[in-house]
Amino acid sequence: MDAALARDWMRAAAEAIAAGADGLTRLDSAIGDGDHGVNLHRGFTAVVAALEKSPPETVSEVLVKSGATLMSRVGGASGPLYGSALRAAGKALPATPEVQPADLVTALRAGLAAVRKLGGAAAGDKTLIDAYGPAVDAFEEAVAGGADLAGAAGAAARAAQAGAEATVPLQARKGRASYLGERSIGHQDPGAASTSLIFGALAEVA
Amino acid sequence: MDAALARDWMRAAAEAIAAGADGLTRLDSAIGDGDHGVNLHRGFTAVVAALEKSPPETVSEVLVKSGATLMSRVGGASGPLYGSALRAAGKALPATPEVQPADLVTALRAGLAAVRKLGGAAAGDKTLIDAYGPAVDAFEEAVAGGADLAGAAGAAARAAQAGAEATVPLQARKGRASYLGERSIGHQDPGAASTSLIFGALAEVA
Amino acid sequence: MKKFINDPADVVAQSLRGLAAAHPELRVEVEEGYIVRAGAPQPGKVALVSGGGSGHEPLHGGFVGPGMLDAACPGEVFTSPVPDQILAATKAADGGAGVVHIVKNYTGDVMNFQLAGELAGEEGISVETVLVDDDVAVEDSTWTAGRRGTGATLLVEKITGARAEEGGKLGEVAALGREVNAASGSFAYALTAVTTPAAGRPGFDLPADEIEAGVGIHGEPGRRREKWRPAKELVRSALDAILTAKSFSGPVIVLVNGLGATPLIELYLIYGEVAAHLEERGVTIARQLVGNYVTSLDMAGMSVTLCQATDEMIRLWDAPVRTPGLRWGA
Amino acid sequence: MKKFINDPADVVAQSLRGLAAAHPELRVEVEEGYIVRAGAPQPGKVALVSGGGSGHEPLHGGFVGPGMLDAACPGEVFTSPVPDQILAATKAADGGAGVVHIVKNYTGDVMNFQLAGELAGEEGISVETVLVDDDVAVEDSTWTAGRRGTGATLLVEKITGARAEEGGKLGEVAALGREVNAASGSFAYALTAVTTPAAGRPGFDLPADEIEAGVGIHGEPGRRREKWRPAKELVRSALDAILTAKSFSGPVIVLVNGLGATPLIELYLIYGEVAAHLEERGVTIARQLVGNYVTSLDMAGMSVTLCQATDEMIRLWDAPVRTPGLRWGA
Ligand SMILES: Nc1ncnc2c1ncn2[C@@H]1O[C@H](COP(=O)(O)OP(=O)(O)O)[C@@H](O)[C@H]1O
Ligand SMILES: Nc1ncnc2c1ncn2[C@@H]1O[C@H](COP(=O)(O)OP(=O)(O)O)[C@@H](O)[C@H]1O
Ligand SMILES: [Mg+2]
Ligand SMILES: [Mg+2]
Ligand SMILES: [Mg+2]
Ligand SMILES: [Mg+2]
Repeated sequence: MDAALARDWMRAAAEAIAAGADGLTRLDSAIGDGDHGVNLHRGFTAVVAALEKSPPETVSEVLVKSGATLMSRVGGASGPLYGSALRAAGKALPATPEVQPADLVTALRAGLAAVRKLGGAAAGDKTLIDAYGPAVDAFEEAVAGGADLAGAAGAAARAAQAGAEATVPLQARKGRASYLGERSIGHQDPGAASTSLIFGALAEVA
Repeated sequence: MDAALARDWMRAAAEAIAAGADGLTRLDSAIGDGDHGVNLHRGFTAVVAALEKSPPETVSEVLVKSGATLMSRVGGASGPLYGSALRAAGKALPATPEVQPADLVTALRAGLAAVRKLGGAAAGDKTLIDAYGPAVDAFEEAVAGGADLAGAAGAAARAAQAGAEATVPLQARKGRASYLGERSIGHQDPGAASTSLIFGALAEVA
Repeated sequence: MKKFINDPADVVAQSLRGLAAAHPELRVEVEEGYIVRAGAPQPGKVALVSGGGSGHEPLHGGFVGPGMLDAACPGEVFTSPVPDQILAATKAADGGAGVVHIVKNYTGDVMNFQLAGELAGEEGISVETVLVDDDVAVEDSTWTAGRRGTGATLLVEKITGARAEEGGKLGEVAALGREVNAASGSFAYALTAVTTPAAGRPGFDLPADEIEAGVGIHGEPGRRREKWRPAKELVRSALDAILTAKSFSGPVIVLVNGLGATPLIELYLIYGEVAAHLEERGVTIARQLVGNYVTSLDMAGMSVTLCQATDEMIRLWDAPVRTPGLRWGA
Repeated sequence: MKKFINDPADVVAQSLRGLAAAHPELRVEVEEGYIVRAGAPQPGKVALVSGGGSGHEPLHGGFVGPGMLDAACPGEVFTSPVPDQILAATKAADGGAGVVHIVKNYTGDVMNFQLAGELAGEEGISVETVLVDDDVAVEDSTWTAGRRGTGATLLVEKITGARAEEGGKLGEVAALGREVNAASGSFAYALTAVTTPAAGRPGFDLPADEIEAGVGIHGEPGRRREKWRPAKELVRSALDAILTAKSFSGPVIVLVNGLGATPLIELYLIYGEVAAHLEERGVTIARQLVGNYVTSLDMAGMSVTLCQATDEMIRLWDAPVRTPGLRWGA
């Protein structure tokens, strides 16, 4: 992956979020406060603008800048979480123009660790971690099995989507949905759904 | 008419208002503030209670007490109007145990004059006057033609109802409905409708 | 109908009991139906008494206190109070210097206050009446009931209240009230109909993209139904209506008033538009107030009131007031 | 969706412009996203900064002023503010004696304030955080996000604001805030769902005879759906929940709070029921406040908050406060 591809990823993610914003908001209305789609749409629109204004030259910088932009523009729970995920991922990458799939494994893991640390959620709490975690596992496994970026990204995207769908029967223990107690059961977690969109965007451009 | 019959009239009016309260409120919701049925129901319930507590011995006293009770309990536009109508009617009667149809003509006219004076409305303004006025005219004409109380009351009731129905195409110039301007056209005036109920009650007991 | 009530027939009395418990600085006579300052009457002070149907809170009961009303008499929901309770409030407030009745121009209010005023006169109390009729949505005509009293009621009560507090005489306080009313104009929009506890269903049906223009504060429909438009345009139309009906040149007091269910975030947005439009038109704003003050139960809607204010009115507007609904400087 | 707005995406900024125009005693930085007292910072005074999503007005921006907050940072509707704006507000408010962040316990608020606090620390500003989590509808557990912050936020802001105003030191003000929070419990009911400008449709559907019990202030559904019941019974259930979750013996401060679209006539009726039930249970009321203070846009609903108050808390509650949303003694 080079910086141009990383920028394409962010642009594709922005497009997927824009197209899916209403759906995300609907999911968030059911068990949250109905702003997740709008939040991420605002954030990724700003990410695309920031990357276009002065395009970074390394993948690392693309991700750090994207994370910082999300952090400054989204707010809510998802802003700091996605913001620190991308920032941590970018910081874990070498400052070279190009990075290898194995570097991305390390980066994605660093991003996941940042989300865990900031939000304190674990797998099964019905959060974006339930899509992010399986996606990173699948990406790593594919890379270990010799897959190229496209192959690994595809595997990650499928795992993220499956993970998001698997949040439906869970009872939320973190985030706003936890206030609903048992009533959170039966609905997909909006953050897991948006994570699936972001990995889907990676598979699309890779 | 004697005092017992006058009390029966008020009781029958109270029943008719109770039964028609929802309908009156619906009419008042369309072109007013939706309280006419509740207002008169509260008032006539109090009238019946007051008349039962210490039953007056003359028709005059029955009407004066009923008017005073409406005045103290109804509020809104209809309270003072019906209150002063009944009070003025009662005061215009001789203090005899029994009164004649001709006395009632005078009394009803005095009531109408009181309404006109207090409210400043004229025929055609889409108010209770548009039922009350024709009712008194019909009562007077019937009495002049030799009718007994039952006959005159029947004629008055029919005229009141026709008058109430004739308010539908009018544009209100007085009361709350006047704020709607042209939008008041096409709805029956609630006060005219309640006046029709009250004359109907007289016809029923006479 | 879902409301926080127990019995539709007993809402006003039960709410008054809560008001009494919450505000020991007021004396609330639930049975007689009035609210008066705890220390009333104040000998030698002109007393201000207002009232009207309930459902407009904080108007009027929430405006009883130093610097504003001496007493208020709430009727049933949207129903003018009866003469007896107005008389009782008038007697409780009268300190011997006369009483000003502040009456919103509705047939019921006018008649009930008139009857109460006559009764008070028979008991030797001098009563002056100030009629409030600021709603420019309704044409002013001697052939009809005339204009309604809405937002300007707050301005009349605040400004005359301050003048009475500092010793204004009966005729003077009443004249000032009439002056404030004459200098004021209001216009309102509603986004939803309102459900009274007694009726139990909304007064009218309003499609999802339509609004009522020129509404009053009793849940009645407005002068006309319109398509929803952005706040900027509604504000422009409301100000057009007011500035056409009444001429304004000098500094104004502005009230952006919510009808009950419109949140502050929208009311402030509206005030921003009002301020911008008035600046465009060269009308300076001397004072402003934004909030839910003259309401129509839980109607989603707003009214804009402008009052062309003299220096004296502004001075009295700024004077201390200490009531449950309006408080500053004290 | 009908609201008095121009563009759903620009509601907060446009409303802030109106707030700025209406309240010259505040400095409103629309672009940077914060509201601060005009004269800030006050050298030597501990500064109080709060914030959260917009849509809860007057909380928090309407509580900026002498005796309460020094600054507030409003996020988008129901969306926590971002670290940048919290940092900017913190720097604008800091008078060198440290800053207390008053944070309602929502994942987003907690994280954004935490990040801002770290940034402020790096710039040499001492920050203490008071977390408000008074909503007893949510079980208190370390396995979950814990209880939400709702009505008690007002009490924390008022009481710590008074203490900071009279010279309280950073640690002491923060400790007092935590004490007020620990002494408080709240419970809310909603009669209607709420429509955010961005979503454009209600968050959930609620049949005509059903209500949501244990709701928060972000339009989310509550812990459970119930049949409508008379106010008396709802109040009893709410007080049961609070008095079970927290033990109260001494005098309490009571807040009966409207969620936005519940009229005062109902809120006072509710307060009457609260006062009656507390008397039955032998809990004395030291102070009370009734009105729309911690709202959820135009949700029809109400919350009851009890705070077991020390003499010191009551003294500070009574201290002067001068803000757009809460004002007395000044
Ligand atoms: N503690 C947490 N750890 C991980 N993810 C979380 C946590 N809390 C919330 N989330 C995620 O954030 C999503 C909600 O984001 P968003 O709606 O933008 O913020 P908010 O809840 O503040 O309105 C949830 O669907 C969930 O996936
Ligand atoms: N000036 C008036 N003269 C005669 N009748 C009037 C006048 N104003 C109103 N009314 C009558 O009063 C009725 C409304 O009564 P009600 O609903 O009880 O009072 P309010 O209008 O105060 O709510 C109207 O339908 C009309 O018939
Ligand atoms: Mg959300
Ligand atoms: Mg009516
Ligand atoms: Mg009425
Ligand atoms: Mg949110």
